[in-house]
Amino acid sequence: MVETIGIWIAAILTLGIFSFLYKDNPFYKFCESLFVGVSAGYWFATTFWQVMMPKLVDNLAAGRWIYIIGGIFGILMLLRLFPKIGWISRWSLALVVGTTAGLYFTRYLVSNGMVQTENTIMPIFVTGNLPQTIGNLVIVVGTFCGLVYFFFSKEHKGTFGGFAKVGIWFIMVSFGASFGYTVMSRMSLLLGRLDYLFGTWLGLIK
Amino acid sequence: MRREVPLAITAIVGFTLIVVYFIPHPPFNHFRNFFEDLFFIVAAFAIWLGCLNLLKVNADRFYFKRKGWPFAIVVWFGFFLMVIVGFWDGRGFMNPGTTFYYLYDILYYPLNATMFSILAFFVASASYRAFRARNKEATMLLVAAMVVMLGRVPFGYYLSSWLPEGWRLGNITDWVMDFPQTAGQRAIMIGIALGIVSSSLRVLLGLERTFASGE
Amino acid sequence: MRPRISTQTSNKTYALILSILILSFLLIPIPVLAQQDTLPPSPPTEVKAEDTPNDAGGSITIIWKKSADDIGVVRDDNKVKGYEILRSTRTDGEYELLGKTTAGAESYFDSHARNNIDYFYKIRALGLVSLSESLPSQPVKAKAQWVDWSRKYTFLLALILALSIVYFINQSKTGKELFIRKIAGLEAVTDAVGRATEMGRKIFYIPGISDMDNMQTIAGVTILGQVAKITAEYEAKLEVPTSRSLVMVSCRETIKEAYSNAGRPDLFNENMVYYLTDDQFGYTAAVDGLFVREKPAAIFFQGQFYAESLILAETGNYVGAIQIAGTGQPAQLPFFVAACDYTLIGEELFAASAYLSRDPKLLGSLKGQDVGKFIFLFFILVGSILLAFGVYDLRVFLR
Amino acid sequence: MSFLEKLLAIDRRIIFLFIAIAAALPLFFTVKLHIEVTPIVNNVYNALEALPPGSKVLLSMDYDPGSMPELQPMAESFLRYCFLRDLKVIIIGLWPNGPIQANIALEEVFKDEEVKNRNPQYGIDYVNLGYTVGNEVVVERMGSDIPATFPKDYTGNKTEDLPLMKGVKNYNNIDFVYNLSAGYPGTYEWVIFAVDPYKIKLAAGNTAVQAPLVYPYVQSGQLIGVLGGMKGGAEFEIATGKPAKAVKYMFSQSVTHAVICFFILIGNFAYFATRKKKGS
Repeated sequence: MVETIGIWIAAILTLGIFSFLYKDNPFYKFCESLFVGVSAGYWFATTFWQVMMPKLVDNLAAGRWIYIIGGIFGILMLLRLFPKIGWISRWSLALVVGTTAGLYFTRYLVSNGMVQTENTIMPIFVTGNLPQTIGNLVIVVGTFCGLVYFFFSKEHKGTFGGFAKVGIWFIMVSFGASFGYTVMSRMSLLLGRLDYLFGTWLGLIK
Repeated sequence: MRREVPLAITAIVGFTLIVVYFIPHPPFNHFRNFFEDLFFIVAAFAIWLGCLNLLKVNADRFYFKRKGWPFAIVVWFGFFLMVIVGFWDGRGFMNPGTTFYYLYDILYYPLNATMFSILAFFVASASYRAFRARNKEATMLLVAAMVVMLGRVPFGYYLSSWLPEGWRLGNITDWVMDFPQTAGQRAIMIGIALGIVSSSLRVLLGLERTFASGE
Repeated sequence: MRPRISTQTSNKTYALILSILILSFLLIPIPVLAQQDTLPPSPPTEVKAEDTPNDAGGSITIIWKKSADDIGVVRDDNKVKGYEILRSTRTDGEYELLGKTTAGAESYFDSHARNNIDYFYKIRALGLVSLSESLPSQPVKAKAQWVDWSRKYTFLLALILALSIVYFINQSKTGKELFIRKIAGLEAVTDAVGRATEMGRKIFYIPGISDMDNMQTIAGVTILGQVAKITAEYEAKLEVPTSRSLVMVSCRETIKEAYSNAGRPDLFNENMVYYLTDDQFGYTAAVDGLFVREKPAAIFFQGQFYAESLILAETGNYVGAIQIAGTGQPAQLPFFVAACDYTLIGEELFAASAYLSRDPKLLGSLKGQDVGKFIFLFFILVGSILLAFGVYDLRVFLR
Repeated sequence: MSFLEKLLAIDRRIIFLFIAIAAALPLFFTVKLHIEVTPIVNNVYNALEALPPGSKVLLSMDYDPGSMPELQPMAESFLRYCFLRDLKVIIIGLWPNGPIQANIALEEVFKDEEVKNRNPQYGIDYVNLGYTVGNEVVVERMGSDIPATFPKDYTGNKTEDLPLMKGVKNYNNIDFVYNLSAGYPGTYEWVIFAVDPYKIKLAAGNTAVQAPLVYPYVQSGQLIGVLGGMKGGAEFEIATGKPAKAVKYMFSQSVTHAVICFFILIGNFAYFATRKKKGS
């Protein structure tokens, strides 16, 4: 019984969101507002039980008082809700920004810069495997030319301009692949919902 | 105070994390662990801040009777429903069989999943009405997109099964994905990485102050 | 009902065959098991423990040669079922069990060591019921290293990058002109605005749905300044619907400044910029409606975009507007390229905003990043050639 | 207005209806399709096969119901595979929805007869350490201390007291990491903050939107392989010999792709035909 009611509610909400396709309407707005509220509530409860309790409360209860600093910074963050003293929240924000900036500085350079370059340089010729050999060559040429396209200190003219032109072709092929994959993604999500409506709700699909 | 303290905190924390990457010796690693633990707690409060802010905005919307004010009640209702049930269920609130789990299944899941699925419809209509081979670049993009779309599903196999093994749509798609696609993607990746490196550096040196100033 | 009878008969036959089979299987392993049981597996040898390099201590790497009876895979016929790692602080003292690993393994990380204490390790090979122990290892201490030498080239490259960014920012601050190449999308702005003026229709500028703390939104607002300058000159009608109130304020200031710089402060009007709603799809629906009603001649999308990019660009294309887009969001770029006339791709958006704003910190960073790109381009080109001819492997500098 | 122009000016709601039918209709038919396992998915399968039973595998669930049709089948097929191969699973979530999605997947997997026979025990065969806030910093912190990053599991048991977590201090004690990702934080963060600094073995299942972005990591060896979208999930199901949900949807998926390609072709044809007429 409870399960059936649940399925009906879920199905009606699904239709509510789908109604946006016809027109923006109050039913859609209702579903959307409900989602905003429910997801915020979900985050709030989850953060309480799985972060605040083990990381702050339990530590303090065990007498590790140093974690009170985290609590203080956290409370300062909440002061943003009060415009007059909201500026104090920047202290906590600074901690967040500093942590990510400090980590990003080295890590992105290594993983997305150095390691990528390292693996673009490779023994190109693979004896007996023509597609692989051509492919390797394509990776070297494509990465080089693509990077030339994003080089802003020189006008795209002559040979250099030619490289940039080839570069943009490779970037376009990447975008094409992304495009195809994105379509695939969106369609999968739609199939999931339709399967719910026709299968789980109406029981038409076995 | 308003400006200097945040900039100092950013610099101290950030540079410690850079130093510890190269010098793993104590005490730097202890500092890193401590800063990261603080980060978690502050980040949790930041999520709460987002939630509370949402409540505040909707309370204002309701109080001042702004456009769509009745929906503010729905937001509040949804929020407190999940929070109260979540607290009531206690630490095992995510276990199958709890009320929280049930509400997740009948509210959060369908709403969230459907939100994203409506984009399928817009992709369809845009592919009919907007995606044009208007120039050489767009043409290359669309051709690559169609090859990938057909090559990635079983349909492509049947479409090209008359071709010799290794030259079918699936194989071509694999080749496109593994080589030209990877090359283009990598060029973008390296470019963005350098952008991130430089903006991180600006933040740490206090040159980028958008977060630390103004409101 | 007949089929059921026949099934029953055949069931009996099957049952008979099956029981014979089971019995025989039960009998076969007995000698094997017996053999395995009586003798323990031969012990692992050459147990070596070393401090794990380049870390903050607390960890010891143990390696050994697997038991001679270990065939290297986890299978029922492997006499060795796994290894246990034992640790002590005295060579003949009490050994504590640290952990288990699988058959075929020849290394283990002890992540629970204290720094600067001598540890001895033994590896125990586990048979089905019996076991054998290796000789203890030489003593080893976990130590913290001062410098992670495996990262020396990273340090060098980071230093070069940081210094060049700072150098170029300073250069730019002192008023030195830094060159930036032409960006195709920007050159098309004048044409688009001109066309809108001719047709007497509006121009829409969409700065994305993120707030002013987003770099892309900031870049989008900077580019708006340039667009506004041209609309002021051409006396075209510009409209900017925003999804954040802060973005609205910034856009107003930007346009006001651009109009006064162009000598047409009279044309500026606060209502050119207005706030719709924070909500993603609410905003999308509203802007969509605007496009359909107003049929603008030109539309600009510059900033941070998510899923709404597709919906907006489609409608814009449908009403026949010239569309110029720009975003750093890789997942949205394909849709912009396919549905718009010009697109600033990723970093081009930032380059355009640096170029237009002449902000030293943006220009300097862009130049500094170009130094990084130059280094990587050099490595790819020279490294590939050197490697192809087998002269030198430049990759060692990138590890 | 010519026929083609009218065709182009068609209301988009009609196209919506069209795609809805194209997606829904094939769902009613069960068609056995030829699904080839591509090398990039095979890499993942081979890497998992190479793990000896008893190995510790970290499963990071980084998605929400918005990507459920793509990633939930992957979670289920992976968990089923691990239980049948006796790989020990440590579940975490960088997204707050991760742990509950894991519970949903586990509920489904436990219905499987073979898994039932194995009877996986919580704390011994698998644990769910829950969610913690902090995105990439979580990944980074786990490199020095996993129990400090997740002091308690999702129901509040002390992590160090769980038998499976004995001896697990950091990535050195984890044999394999499998990440199901729908965006940020996800595979990108795992590569950047765990693979390179801490040398973990990583494979991933991604939404199709994400998958092309991580291909450079596969070429460079930072990522063993990736399951891209529902098709990748279907391939993995075929590879493990247990076709399930993702395989079921492949017919519909095929049809919708064909329809989209058809739309692009006909749209462009009509566009260029009408433009040529106007030009002449």
